[in-house]
Amino acid sequence: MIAYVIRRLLHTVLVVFAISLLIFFSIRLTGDPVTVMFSAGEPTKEAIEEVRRNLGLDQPLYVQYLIFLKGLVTFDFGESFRSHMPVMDLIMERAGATLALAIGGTIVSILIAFPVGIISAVKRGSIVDFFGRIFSLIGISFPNFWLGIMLILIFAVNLKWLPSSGFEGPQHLILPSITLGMILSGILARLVRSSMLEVMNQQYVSTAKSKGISDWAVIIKHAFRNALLPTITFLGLQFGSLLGGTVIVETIFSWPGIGRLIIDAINQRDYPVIQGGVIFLAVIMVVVNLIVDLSYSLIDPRIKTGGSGRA
Amino acid sequence: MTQNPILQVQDLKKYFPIKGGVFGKKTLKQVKAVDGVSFDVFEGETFGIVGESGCGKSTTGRTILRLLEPTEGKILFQGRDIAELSKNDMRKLRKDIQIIFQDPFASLNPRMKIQETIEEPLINFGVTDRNEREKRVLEVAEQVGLTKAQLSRFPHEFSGGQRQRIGIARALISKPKLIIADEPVSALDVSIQSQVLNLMRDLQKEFGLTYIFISHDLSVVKHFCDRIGVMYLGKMVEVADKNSLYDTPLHPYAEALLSALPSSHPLQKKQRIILQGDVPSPSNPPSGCTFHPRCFKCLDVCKTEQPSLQPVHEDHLVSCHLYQGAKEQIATGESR
Amino acid sequence: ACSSGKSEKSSAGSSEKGKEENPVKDRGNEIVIGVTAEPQNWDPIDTFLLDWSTVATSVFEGLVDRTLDLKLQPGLAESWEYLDDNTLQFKLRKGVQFHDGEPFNADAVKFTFDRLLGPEGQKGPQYANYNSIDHVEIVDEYTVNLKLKSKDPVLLTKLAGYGAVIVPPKYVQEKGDEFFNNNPVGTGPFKMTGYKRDQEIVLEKNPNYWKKGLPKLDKVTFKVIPESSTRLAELQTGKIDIMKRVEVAQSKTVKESSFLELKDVGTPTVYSMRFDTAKKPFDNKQVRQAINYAVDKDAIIKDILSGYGKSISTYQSELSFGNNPDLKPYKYDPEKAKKLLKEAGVKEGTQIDLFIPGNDATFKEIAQAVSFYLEEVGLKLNINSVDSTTLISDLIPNGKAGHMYRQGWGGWTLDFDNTAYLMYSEGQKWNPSFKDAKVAELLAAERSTVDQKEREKIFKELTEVLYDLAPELNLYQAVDLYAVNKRVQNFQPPHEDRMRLEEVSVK
Amino acid sequence: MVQKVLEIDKLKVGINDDGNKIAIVNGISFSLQKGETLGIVGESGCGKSMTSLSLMGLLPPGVEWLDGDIKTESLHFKDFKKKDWRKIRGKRIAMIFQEPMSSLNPVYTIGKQIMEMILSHENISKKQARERALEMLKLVGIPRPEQVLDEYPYQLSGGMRQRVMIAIALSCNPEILIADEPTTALDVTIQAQILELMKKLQEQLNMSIVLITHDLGVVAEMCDRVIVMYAGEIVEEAQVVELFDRPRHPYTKGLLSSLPDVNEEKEYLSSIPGVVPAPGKMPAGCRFAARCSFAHERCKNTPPLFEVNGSKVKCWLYENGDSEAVL
Amino acid sequence: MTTLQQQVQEEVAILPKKRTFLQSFWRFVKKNPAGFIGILLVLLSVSCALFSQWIAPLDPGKASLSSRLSPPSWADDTGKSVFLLGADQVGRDLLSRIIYGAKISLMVGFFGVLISMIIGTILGLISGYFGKWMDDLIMRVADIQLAFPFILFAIVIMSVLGTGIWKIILILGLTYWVGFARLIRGQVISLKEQEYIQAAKAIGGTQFRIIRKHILPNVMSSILVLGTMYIAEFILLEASLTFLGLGVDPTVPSWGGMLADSRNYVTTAWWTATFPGIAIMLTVLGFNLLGDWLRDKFDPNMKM
Ligand SMILES: Nc1ncnc2c1ncn2[C@@H]1O[C@H](COP(=O)(O)OP(=O)(O)OP(=O)(O)O)[C@@H](O)[C@H]1O
Ligand SMILES: Nc1ncnc2c1ncn2[C@@H]1O[C@H](COP(=O)(O)OP(=O)(O)OP(=O)(O)O)[C@@H](O)[C@H]1O
Ligand SMILES: [Mg+2]
Ligand SMILES: [Mg+2]
Repeated sequence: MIAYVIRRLLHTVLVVFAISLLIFFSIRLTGDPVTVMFSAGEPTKEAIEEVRRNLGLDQPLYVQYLIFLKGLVTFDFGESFRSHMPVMDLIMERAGATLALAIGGTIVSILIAFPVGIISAVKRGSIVDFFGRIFSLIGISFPNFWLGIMLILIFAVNLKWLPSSGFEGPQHLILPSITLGMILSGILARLVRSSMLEVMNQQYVSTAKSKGISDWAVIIKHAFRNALLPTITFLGLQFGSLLGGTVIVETIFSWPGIGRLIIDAINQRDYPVIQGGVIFLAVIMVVVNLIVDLSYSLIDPRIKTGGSGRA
Repeated sequence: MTQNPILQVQDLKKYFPIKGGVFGKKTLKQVKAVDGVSFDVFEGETFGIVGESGCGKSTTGRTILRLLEPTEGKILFQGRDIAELSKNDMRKLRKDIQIIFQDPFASLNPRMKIQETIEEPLINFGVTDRNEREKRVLEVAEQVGLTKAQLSRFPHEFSGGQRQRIGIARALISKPKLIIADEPVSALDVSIQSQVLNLMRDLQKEFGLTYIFISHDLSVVKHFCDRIGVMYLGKMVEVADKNSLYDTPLHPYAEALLSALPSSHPLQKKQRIILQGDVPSPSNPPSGCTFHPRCFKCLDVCKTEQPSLQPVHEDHLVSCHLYQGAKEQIATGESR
Repeated sequence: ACSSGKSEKSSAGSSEKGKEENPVKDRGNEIVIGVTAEPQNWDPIDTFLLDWSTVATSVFEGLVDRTLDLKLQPGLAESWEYLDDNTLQFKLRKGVQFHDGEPFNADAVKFTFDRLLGPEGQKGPQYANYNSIDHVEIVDEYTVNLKLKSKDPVLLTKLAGYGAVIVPPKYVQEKGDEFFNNNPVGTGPFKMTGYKRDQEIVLEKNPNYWKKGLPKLDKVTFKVIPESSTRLAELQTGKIDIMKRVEVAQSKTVKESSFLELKDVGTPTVYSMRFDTAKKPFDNKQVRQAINYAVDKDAIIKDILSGYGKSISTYQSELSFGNNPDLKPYKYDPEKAKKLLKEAGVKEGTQIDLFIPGNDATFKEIAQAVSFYLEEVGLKLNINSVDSTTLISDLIPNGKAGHMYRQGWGGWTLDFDNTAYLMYSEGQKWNPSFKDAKVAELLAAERSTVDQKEREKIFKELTEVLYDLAPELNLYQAVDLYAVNKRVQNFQPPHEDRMRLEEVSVK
Repeated sequence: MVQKVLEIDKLKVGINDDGNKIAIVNGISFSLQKGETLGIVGESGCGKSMTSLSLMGLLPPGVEWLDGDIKTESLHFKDFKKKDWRKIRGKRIAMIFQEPMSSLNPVYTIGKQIMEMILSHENISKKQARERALEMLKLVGIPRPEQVLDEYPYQLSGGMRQRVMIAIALSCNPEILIADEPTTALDVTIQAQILELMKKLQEQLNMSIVLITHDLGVVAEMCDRVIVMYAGEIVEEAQVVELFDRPRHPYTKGLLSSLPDVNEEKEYLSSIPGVVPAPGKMPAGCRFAARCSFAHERCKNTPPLFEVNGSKVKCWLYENGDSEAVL
Repeated sequence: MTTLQQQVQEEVAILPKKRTFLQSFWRFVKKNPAGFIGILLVLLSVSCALFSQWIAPLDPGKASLSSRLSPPSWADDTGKSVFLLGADQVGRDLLSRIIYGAKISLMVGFFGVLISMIIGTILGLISGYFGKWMDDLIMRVADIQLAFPFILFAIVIMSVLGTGIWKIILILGLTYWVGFARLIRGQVISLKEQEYIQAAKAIGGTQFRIIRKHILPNVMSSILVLGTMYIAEFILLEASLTFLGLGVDPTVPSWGGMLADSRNYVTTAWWTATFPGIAIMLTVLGFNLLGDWLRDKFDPNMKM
């Protein structure tokens, strides 16, 4: 088990290293941060060179890369070109908002998808199934920005029930969570449904029924508990990418999340923030993956992580 | 019977590694699926392998065909060591050794027409002429009792028995010398089972085939085979002529196995030997004789020392400490 | 045309919709302003962002101040005079305090400029604007001399700019740059008491402000709301009082509301489609002129911008010093355009690549309109919408932005010098290809004098030359739209994003 | 001892596809007596499992109870609501399935799974239920029962799991145990263990067993009475000795003779040609006729179950009793 | 052995019941209402895409600023062009643009899926079939691909290769191969153990032949299912890219572009954003329903 975790972490290191290379060189293909900084004013060549020197951009690329790598090892991604704040601080500042949104979105998607998925599977082929599926698909049939704007117009502007943006009280979390949750729930409901269908064909469900316990006990305690496994995997991975930020939802709802931080950094070509942010995301993704894998054993006693079990 | 071995298996081992360690490269444990199996198969005979689930029957069969790479040991087919052949030579050799699988539902590609399935070996073995192939397919289909109309259908349109015929046709078309039949009838209904067994026997007569017949059904093995090997946990524990085995099983395991056979008539009540405990795991076999924890005739020596497969009578080999004495007698009396 | 600060009366709104209730009820003596972004960084020497000035104008002050009408007036300096060509003397205002209680005096001024011109300042983009200053001499506690390296005709304007606002020496030295970055302290009417990155900035009244009786508000909160639809929703629901950057498309909604007011103001920013004169057929003046004739700029302003834009004849706004009001924009004359194209030997159906930033929905509409106009004169326009940062920092500087590209330019000094020099002088970052001997000569001449009369003359000639050379298709001068809750009194929209809030009050 | 615990009356089970009914089990009748073991044999797909599942009200989705009834002295299963089913399942009729590997829920401990059964039928505390579960494990001869109680199914071998299944099934003292191919997936030596155990428990608890299998050896070993099914119908019903000594229906005969016998040496096995027709594609008349070497004109009509010397045979050959049929 | 009697029996058994076309059609509709709706919606958008020239009432590129933002109208009182669904920001007929937009959206979906499918399938097959270091390598590359932000990737690609619809297609294709690769890898790993693959090996098949003839056809159905779902996703992604300023040329009528660029008119000219929104929704819904149906059809228990 420990060996397994270590092995996975070593893989993470490899992936992170590869990403560091990729990110470092690819963003340097997309324009010059100093030019962006001088998008007004009177940038003489010398002034630009000066700034470039001060930011360390005049050094040979490999030297810059080595400096970046060195920082990486100590979790020091350097300072933002723009705000001159340590990148790590900028990321950590947003951890709360990001986490809140990720949790909110996940909860909404669970609230929608689990009942819909379960009922659809249990009543497979019925009218309930039909409408359940259509309903869960609606969420993924709209572009997310459109969905977000519509929710704002309906619930904030017209009905005046909820605030439309910002990161303040819990009520501010509702609309962005619904937007994210609707999108997620489409896929999730589908997954729940198909896992449930699979599980309900299993012999042990018949066994449970043959014990004379109630239908819902069979469905929830026996079928659903087993159908949870692929669902948890999906949710875990999805949660990982939510932590990485969902730029559009964050933008629409003025949510100070990591996604927006990175997108703004990309727009400003703020190299340290892009690099730090992307590496941070990569690590989050891999770690979440790992946690998801490890958490299997909580739900399914059969899975002892170790040996050849790597997805 | 002319004693001309077509296949000699010598000390064959197949271990499956259980990977672990930091880079997943270190082998933590091994499943000793086949652990030092030796036997000869003679031309034209049917050699049966019986044993409980997981004892390594299929693995033995597949290793002989090198569908699995052997860990150790020699497999001499007509004197040539298969284990040494290059991949490509092995591929060519498969013309001569064929296999029929247990599950007629899983062993046919669901998306290939029967015609294509049966034809495939010919393509692989370089028969380029389409008409020639078509002719051969028709020929072999007729031999196994399939009609021309059926050739253009897909497997799901066939019953289990018919599918097994398709599998047999596929194995036959390259005119092999040896066919390994891995539980060819255990997935079939009784009434269909006899159809297939009869067909296999017909074909054996017609083409002088040699079979290795793997099964866990003792009555079927008795009916179909000439000589039988009993496997337990990756090892051959007894090899004998069928009558000799069924009349006087020597190994306690074989004895228990035969006694566990359900009776064929309600009034014929047998004295059963009920074995205690379960089949142990091949990744962690017991010390000494691997059967000793379940053995009802267990001696002290069994717990520590591995017996080896030795002849007790002519054509009756057993791997058990009980027959240590007998073995010595033979060893002095016979010169083999 | 609209003059600055004039507000549109909502004519239809009240009668059509009836009176909606103003959703802002008990906010007290404070306002909330919705802005698109914030600069992340409050250090004045580190920024060039308009978003910085929107907020920081209320926090920091310079020696020189620019009124909402863009007139220079005394700021922290009561007066100034050129002692000689290279010495500019300032008399400082007395009794001014920084928000932390530190006194404002000559030391602060010297510290500010030492910092700006020293290693700290050289890391940021502002340094370049002030490198005509050599150093600052303290004469006495309230008198300083700026020693100049070279003549700088627009220095005074620049001193009203971001980089030259005065910062508190003790505070900066003691707390360090990073702390200052996040907790700025100046002498302005408001002090920053709260800052949540990318969320909000809270300003509170500076009770010791040197202008008596000001500011009127107790508190101003800036909320960062990047998406315009959301910003409008916040305004409609009363969560904010002032919305910065109303899209033209949204103007109708604002006008129809009974409790909102739309305010528009001309900005120094002008939008053009600039030609890459190195590329055929745009190396030919006739072609460039033809395109100027082919496009009906007035129609674009009227229909797409709903009138919120002003026509321009050269690449500068009417607010710019050097603007030549005698020049009238090229008339819409497709026949003439066709003729010119024919003369230039441009074939019917010639393909032209236009690059525009993908995030500007309004300009996309304009680009399409231009495309139709060009089609009428037989040219085929391919619109490439690209990442705006890539466009400005990579494609344009490297001449990879097709035959035409959109560029907006503010000319922050409000002097054509800035724009003309950067756009038409050879080798400049944003001038990939244009060169002309006459233009170069005029630019050099303009820079060698501080005599504004003389410069005006030079600019007049320069604009005429440029008008004829037509290095760009000049489209319009931008008009900024602000939407304001009617409870807010005295809010005048700024020409250049620098909101002045000290006079603002609420009903 | 002739006390009927269950009577199946013209049971018809099938697929109802848009009112287009296809019978899988086509009107079968039989009864089960107290303490007896009734074997049901027949080829794969002939409806054995559907019959047993309808006794539990556990027909899979898509398969419906079309007609007929199942009765005990006081109950008509036909009128059952969901709740009524729940009351008899496990309590009066319990079931074990073919696949011990997948019959237990992988995520719950053995103890929990046994206790669930007990708790849902009896009003006792968890602690008591746990003790009962332990008792049951001991009863079915599981080694180290205390530990096994807290282990998960994956930690047990197939034979042990089947024992656990038996323990679950018997934990509420059902009158009837339905065993649907309980040993098919097990090794011969383990099969012997399980069969032995079932025999022992039946004697101890005096319950009735319906044993479904396609292994005639198992039938010979275990059963008192046998029902032979073919294509959804009962073709023969007889005491077990009678069936083996004097199989009457041509299908039964074929079945018996196609089995290889360890004690007998033959070169070829006799075999029944052809395959079982698929449900919905049943020929009119006798369903076995197409494969039957005795088939003649009469077989175009469906034969009734003729009673012959205490056995029942669905074949025209026995229209006039045994005599005529001995050909 | 096999009697004639038996053969006749089998022939009969295998013949399906005869139904008229209408009967079987009605049966299908009743059994799979969702699938039917899905197919209908997909057919609708595909025919819009294929036959836009003939279906569209007006030229989607023809604009006049004078008809800018005309509301939807049926009446033809002035003899001018009638905009059934209104006109857009530059005065083009919305209905015609939506019809033409189907072409772009479906192109993005179809070709994007094609590219990712080809890459993903090849890599997934290699990874699953050969295993070992190749598997490790490919799966690590997949991890990297997943951890690399999509938008940044889009910006990088566009700044190297330029913009345009084909670049968007390329970006989607190069990003989403991972989904296919993982799906196929998983399936291949379990397929490899299937007896018919073993059989194919036993009868002397080369590896290439086994992959091509035995493995590929058997993963095809899952590929198809995922493909339809990705088509839906790509159509939405094109819209999101436009929202972020990385979309296609605005003269090109694309649903995503229409929707993203008209979001500020939602309250003042509702039709500009509503109708493209509905078009996207219906098409995406159609593909999703189609995908669901295909999945149920091929394998009721397929997991994602
Ligand atoms: N690919 C493999 N990897 C690891 N272990 C394997 C593999 N294949 C087989 N084994 C193990 O090897 C042992 C022998 O398996 P094998 O399939 O040969 O048994 P068998 O005698 O054919 O059983 P059955 O009667 O169930 O077919 C089993 O314990 C099995 O779990
Ligand atoms: N859920 C279902 N829907 C439709 N038909 C079914 C369903 N389950 C089983 N059947 C059909 O019902 C028939 C009888 O099935 P059943 O399981 O009772 O056979 P069986 O005699 O138990 O066979 P086996 O020995 O293989 O278990 C088969 O032809 C089968 O195809
Ligand atoms: Mg096997
Ligand atoms: Mg069954």
